[in-house]
Amino acid sequence: MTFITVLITLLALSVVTYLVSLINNKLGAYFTIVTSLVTLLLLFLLKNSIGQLASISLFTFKLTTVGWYFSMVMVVVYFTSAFLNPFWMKKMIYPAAYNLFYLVSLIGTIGMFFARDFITLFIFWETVVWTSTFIIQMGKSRKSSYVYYVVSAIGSMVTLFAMMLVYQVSGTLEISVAFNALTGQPVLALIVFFTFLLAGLSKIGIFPFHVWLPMAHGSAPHTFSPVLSGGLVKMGAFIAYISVSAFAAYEAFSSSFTIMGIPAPIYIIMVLGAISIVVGTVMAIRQDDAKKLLAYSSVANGGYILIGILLFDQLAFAGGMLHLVSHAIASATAFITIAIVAHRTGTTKMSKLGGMIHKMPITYTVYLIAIISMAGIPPMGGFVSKWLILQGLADHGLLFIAAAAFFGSIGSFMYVFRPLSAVFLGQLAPKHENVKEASIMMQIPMYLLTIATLLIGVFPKIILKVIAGIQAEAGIQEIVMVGNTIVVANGVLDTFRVFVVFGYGFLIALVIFILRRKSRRVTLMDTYTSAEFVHTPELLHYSSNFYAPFERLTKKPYPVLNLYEKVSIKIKEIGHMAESLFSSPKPAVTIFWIIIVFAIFFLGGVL
Amino acid sequence: MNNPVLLIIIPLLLAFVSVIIKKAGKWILLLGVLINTVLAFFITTGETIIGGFLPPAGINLVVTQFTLVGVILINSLMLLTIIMSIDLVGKYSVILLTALAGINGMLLTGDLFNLFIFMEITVIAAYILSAQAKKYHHTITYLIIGSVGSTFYLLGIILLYHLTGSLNMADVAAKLPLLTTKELLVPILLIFIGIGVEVKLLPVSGWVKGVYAHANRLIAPLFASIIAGTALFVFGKLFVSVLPLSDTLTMLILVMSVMTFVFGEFAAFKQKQVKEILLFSSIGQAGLITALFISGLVYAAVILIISNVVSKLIMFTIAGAFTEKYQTDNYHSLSGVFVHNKITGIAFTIAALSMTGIPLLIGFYAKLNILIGFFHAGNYVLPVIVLLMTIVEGAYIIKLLLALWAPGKEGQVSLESFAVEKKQLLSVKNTAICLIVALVLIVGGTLIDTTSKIVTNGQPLLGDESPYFIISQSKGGE
Amino acid sequence: MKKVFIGIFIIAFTLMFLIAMSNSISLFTYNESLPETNVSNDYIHKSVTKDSEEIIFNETKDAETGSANIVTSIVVNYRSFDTLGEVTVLFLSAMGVMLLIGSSDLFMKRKKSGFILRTAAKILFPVLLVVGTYIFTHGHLGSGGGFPGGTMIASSFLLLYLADEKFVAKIEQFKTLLGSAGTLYILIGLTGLLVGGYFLQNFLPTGTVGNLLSSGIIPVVYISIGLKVGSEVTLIISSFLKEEVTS
Amino acid sequence: MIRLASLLLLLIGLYGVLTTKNVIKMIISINIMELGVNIFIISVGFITNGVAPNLTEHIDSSLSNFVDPLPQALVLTSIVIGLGITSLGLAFARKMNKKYGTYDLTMIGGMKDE
Amino acid sequence: MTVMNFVYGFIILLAAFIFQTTITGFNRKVTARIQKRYGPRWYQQFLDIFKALRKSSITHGWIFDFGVIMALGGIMATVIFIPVAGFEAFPNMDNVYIISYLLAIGMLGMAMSAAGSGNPWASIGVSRALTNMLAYDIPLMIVIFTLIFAFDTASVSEIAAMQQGMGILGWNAIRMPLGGIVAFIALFGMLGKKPFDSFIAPAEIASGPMVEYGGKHLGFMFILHELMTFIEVSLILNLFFGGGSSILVYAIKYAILYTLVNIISQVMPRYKIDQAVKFFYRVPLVFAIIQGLVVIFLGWGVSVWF
Repeated sequence: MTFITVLITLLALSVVTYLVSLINNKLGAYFTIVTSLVTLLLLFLLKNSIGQLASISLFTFKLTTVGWYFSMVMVVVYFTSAFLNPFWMKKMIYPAAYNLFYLVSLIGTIGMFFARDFITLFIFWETVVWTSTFIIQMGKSRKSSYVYYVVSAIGSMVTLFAMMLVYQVSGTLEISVAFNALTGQPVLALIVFFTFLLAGLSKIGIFPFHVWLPMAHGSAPHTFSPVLSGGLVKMGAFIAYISVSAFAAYEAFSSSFTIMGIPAPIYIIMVLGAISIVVGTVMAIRQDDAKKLLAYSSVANGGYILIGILLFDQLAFAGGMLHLVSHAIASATAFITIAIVAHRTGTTKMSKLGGMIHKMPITYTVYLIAIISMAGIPPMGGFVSKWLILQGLADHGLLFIAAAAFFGSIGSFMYVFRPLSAVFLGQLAPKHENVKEASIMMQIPMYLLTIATLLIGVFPKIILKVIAGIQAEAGIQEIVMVGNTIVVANGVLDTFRVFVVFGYGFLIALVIFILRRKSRRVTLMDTYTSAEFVHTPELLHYSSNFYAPFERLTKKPYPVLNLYEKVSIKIKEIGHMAESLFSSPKPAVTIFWIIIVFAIFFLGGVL
Repeated sequence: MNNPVLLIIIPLLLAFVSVIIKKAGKWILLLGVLINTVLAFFITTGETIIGGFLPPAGINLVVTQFTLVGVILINSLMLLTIIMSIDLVGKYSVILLTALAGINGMLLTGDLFNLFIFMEITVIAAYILSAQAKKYHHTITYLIIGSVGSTFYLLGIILLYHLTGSLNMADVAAKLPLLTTKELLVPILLIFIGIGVEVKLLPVSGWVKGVYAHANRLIAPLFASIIAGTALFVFGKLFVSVLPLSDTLTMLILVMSVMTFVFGEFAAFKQKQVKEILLFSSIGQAGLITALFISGLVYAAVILIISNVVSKLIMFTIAGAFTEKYQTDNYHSLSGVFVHNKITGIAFTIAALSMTGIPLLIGFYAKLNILIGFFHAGNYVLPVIVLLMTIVEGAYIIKLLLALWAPGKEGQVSLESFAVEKKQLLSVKNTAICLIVALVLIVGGTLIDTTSKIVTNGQPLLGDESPYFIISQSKGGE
Repeated sequence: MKKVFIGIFIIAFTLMFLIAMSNSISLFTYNESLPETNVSNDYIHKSVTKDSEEIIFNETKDAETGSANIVTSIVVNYRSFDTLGEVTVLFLSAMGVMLLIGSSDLFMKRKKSGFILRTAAKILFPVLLVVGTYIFTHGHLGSGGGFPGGTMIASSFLLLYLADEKFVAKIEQFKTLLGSAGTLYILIGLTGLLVGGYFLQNFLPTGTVGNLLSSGIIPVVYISIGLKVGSEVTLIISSFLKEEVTS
Repeated sequence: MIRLASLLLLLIGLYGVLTTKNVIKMIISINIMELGVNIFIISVGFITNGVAPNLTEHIDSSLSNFVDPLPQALVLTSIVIGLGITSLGLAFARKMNKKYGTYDLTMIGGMKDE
Repeated sequence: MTVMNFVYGFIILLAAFIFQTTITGFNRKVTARIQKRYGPRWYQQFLDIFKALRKSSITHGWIFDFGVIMALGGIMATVIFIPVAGFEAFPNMDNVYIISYLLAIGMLGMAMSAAGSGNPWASIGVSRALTNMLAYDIPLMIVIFTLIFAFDTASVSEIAAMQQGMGILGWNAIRMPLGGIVAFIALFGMLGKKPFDSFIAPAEIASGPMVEYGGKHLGFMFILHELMTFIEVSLILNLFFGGGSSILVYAIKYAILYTLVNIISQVMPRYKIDQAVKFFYRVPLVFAIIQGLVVIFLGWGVSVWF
């Protein structure tokens, strides 16, 4: 079962899906679910053929554990959010094209993770970029997919420059070999490091390049947002992994001066990651649209992943990789649940929603578990990875980055709780009276993802074993697992025991609660309002500008977006100047320029 | 009977004959274009003498691999353009036939003065064709700039004749290195300005906006892909194999072409009309191609010309159809036009994406070669500019595509009802041709080895030794 | 003020232009004899293919071109491809002009011309015709040839237009003449290709330099060019006189 | 000396194109330029006390000091091209005048591309 | 993970509850004394709790109950993990981050049930509580981070053990004075004592999240409050004030620390929530960072005495 057959089958299935969805959209959408399931199984079977080389016409591939790990995460996210496709077929202008692009971008990601040479990596990367650009445009705003394309284009073009520079210096395009040629020149290594990493940073949504993330995730079609923030953000992490493992950044910059023990260039990128955590958290707390809020949380978590991977040691690297999985699953679940709410009520604006728990209890519990993991609270997966990252940072003594990490994790309590209380809890508006629970088809992905979060949370051994494999492959010290406890330099974590003790505590509380007298059921409107009789549920529901005091504190920070707009206006001015200078209806202007050119050349030639 | 002279003579003969017969001009034109394309595939590299007199005295037609690619490309594109807009030809069949003869003459001739005459034929045909848009003041501007340019070019050739004593390109190329750069400065400069007009380099491309912006579905692709392509091939032939450039001159010309490239792209970024975006982007691309020729990367330049010329053909035909059917090509008022004619949309999108260099399209292969070529030549500044401009180009192309594909205001999910009212953009035949040509872009981009084999079949183009991207070379240790 | 600025600008440019030109050519001195490397030596001695040092008027038989006027030998024989291109240029501009303003078939009203012009035109018209035909038939002997001859014919028709306000040249016939002359020229070239292996090859015997039927295809070609140029220029003139069609 | 004069003619033509707004004047100055270039071409082939390149009874041998014939052939072509361009230019000018009622290019510039 | 661990856990739970409730009882008398009155009996706190548990109460839906149970469950789990003077129910499970993040489960449960009650006062209270947490937690976490870096271990009992032996000089609060100050101030924030208790302000937002609670829900809240106080005070005690060598010493230090905090908080006004955030992000944050840099770069305070 070589990797090429997997790619070919996926390609064939996606074409079949396109043809089917031309005939009947809904059936085509179901085909996307089937195809992603088939890919998941095929990829899983590839587990034991790691290290196999494969090549077809222009592309060469190499099956690595890290590639397998990333693509498994990606396919899981694609598979689970495919379940929503059938319900959005009517809402899109080009449903058939949507199904095709959905699967082609999946092929793009998988191909990219297993790429062996730069050209394959770049080609699959660009396929993902332009397919997702055309998907995002089917959502609410064209501007966001335009900004998305421009920022990714900046990233990928700069990376192409780095790739070609390395190809010129080393003579070979193979990723693992090409970077060794840089050991000689430190200056060249510096240029290549920053330029190569740029595409990754723009895709994860690190500070200066995070501009597109809230716009694109916020306004993409609801069924593609989980893929965007759960899956596609991870492609950037892969580039960060390459820059640390294949590029061997630590050896290349061992000579340059170090800050707190980390070589300067890597430290700069980590500071960028820290800033994006802070910016992501602050902006997430302010948002009123649930999807934009979750998008900003992806910016913040992207920062965690980047810091984890860049530290490239036993602890933080494992934390980063684990956070990658737990964030992918948690944010995919969160987006799916918000999509279901949007499907039922038509809006994701928190100020317009409320009391969904009464109508959609299952969706509520799934969302609760997802945000527990996203905020990094113990029994769920998010905690384990944050714990590892924080321990890693403590090992290295990186104070400022740790401060940003703490701000991120505490801040995440705030912004994850906001949708919980504004959308699900509180008063149910009369207009949402006839909202029904999510249909069976929608509940399947929710259950799968919740079980996955719980599993990672309580038994992280499954994932950490694979991460240990990756660490061995990358040549760094592996994470040590004794039974179910993670043994680390300054501490030990046995997640199963934490879960059991929490269960024990919960049991005691439950026993006390049941022993006491039953309490009388009262409607939500019957609350203590200190003699102010309010009869309209909307007024009694506190959901708009939830963190008003905090928002007053953080007046709008300098929005980076209009930095991009300033640049584009500047380009337009130059363009206008060029057009008015040279192409005017009077020929005299052109003749004038001919004389000027003649003069310049003559003076240039003579001197 | 694969004598290249026939490529020039047959259209000319048909032109004269069609004046006599006076009716069914369209079919004679189609016949001429068909014969030419078939013939183009049969000619082989080599030299044919006209009138039996050896080159320095007589005129000869030189067919190198570089010219062969040019001839095949331009003739087949002419065939496509004519087939696609056969209904608009009307009275212009004679002019088009003569223009075809002029274009083939420009590509094939090995004599400087002969090149001047064939350039005149093509340019005059272009003046007449550009008059069909009834914007006579633009045509007059074009005529005046064109004639000033050709006068300068003529002066340049005569100076070369005075210095070297012969008009044949190979002969002149042999004698020029013996002369001092001071003597050579003025003739090369004059020739550069003369050719620059046709190649649309910035200071002398004042006429382009007026002429291209109002051309219809037949004339626009004719100008943008066929005449532009020929001018670029001629520029390449002249400045790579004939005129020796001193380094200060190379630097000056390089600065000018990069300036054209940058200003062209920026101006395209600003435009609102589809055709104006495309024409400024073609000015920009012309700047880049001249920069490639000047720095000796002929293979990369040829691939870029092919990718540019083919995608411009499709895009200008469809842009022409916009004005034809919707009377405007401002892409804001055309929002969602592709909702109704999807296949045309797909062809337009493939061509547009090939221009921005999305992988698996020939545009990407061209960009790859440009980067490898510049790095090999040790020039690290130009690739940076090329990549930045690709971003700008990608920006305005995507903005254009999004406006055309997804109707509806910001913040609204785009629905079919927001799109502009339903009209059939191109006839079924034209849509099919557009799609097939677009597929050529894809095939050209994926099967890279076959493309490079077809374009070079072994010999380096015009002696350009710099490496170009072949899959086998990049495979690394298997 | 603008005029002054442009004036200074142009003067400065002229000085610079002249200095630049003087680098590559000497503005004031001319060379005494043709430099050896120059290609024209072969034209003069007609020694491009056959090597002959000296051509004597009325004596050398079947030289390369056989035409006494060396410029004509260049125009029609050595570089006849240029002339073919040249003729197409004129053909193209004639077609263009006719397309643009010649499409309507009614003429602009012309005033009645003066008595002297009307009578003089009647006398001069045939004289011009005869001189024109003489010029383009004797192209290979004396100076002149297809182009000046053709324009002479056209000016004769112009004279008629000026003189007689009701005169209308037969446009259609001129067009057919135009087409057939052009086709004749190309057919000669093609026969040269079939017979001699090169396009526009001089396959007829060139005879002795100097007498009328001497230099192969040159007179034939020059006659066709003369007719072609004459008809083209006449058409251009007549289309200028045509009414404006507001299409 | 003739070369200097021809180049000056060229520059006068260039000045003409640069300053006029009227199209007819522009075409006339284009003609002056063409004239300048043609005279220059002839002057390139000039040989002091050379003879016209025409074998006649008096100058019967090809060894006599002929003037360079090639430029004269080129001038022939260049003059005809000049004719072609001028006739086309005038045709366009007439059409423009009929459509916009003026020969002044700048006036039309105002009505951008209606 | 034997049954004995669970039994020890239950014992700690019970001991913690009884010990802390008596301390609260005493402190209610101390507060009264400050306000020139005698104050209730020392076991008044027990009576209030058991009275509340006996009364019947209303419920606003299943999330209202589930939230309260989850809150108390989480807090009980955290208490089990707290090392008291070297005695731990579950050996080497007392990692600082586990404790601080398990605490968050309790907070989340309470917040969920408060928001579930549908009363706007509750939601405002929750939003203030979370903002308050953001305020006090960052400086505290930075100082704890410095401790972990200094002592190369994140387990609370080991840090407490390292401070033994030198008497008062061994305390971290003395070795890292700035860190000690920050921890002490953060304790006020954690406990929700006077200057930072805007999220349960009785007058402004009708005691915030607890507005809808009555009967056994109120009883749960009291137990929850007691246990959280125990966790927070013992955490700061272990980390900064040397933790007790024996249980008795631990109890005395604990009582003194808690009463000190209570006394100070009686005379404090109440910060608005954004003033609290501004307060914490000015002086305490700067102190924490200085302390961090000092420890990381200069290494003082780690082994300054021996």
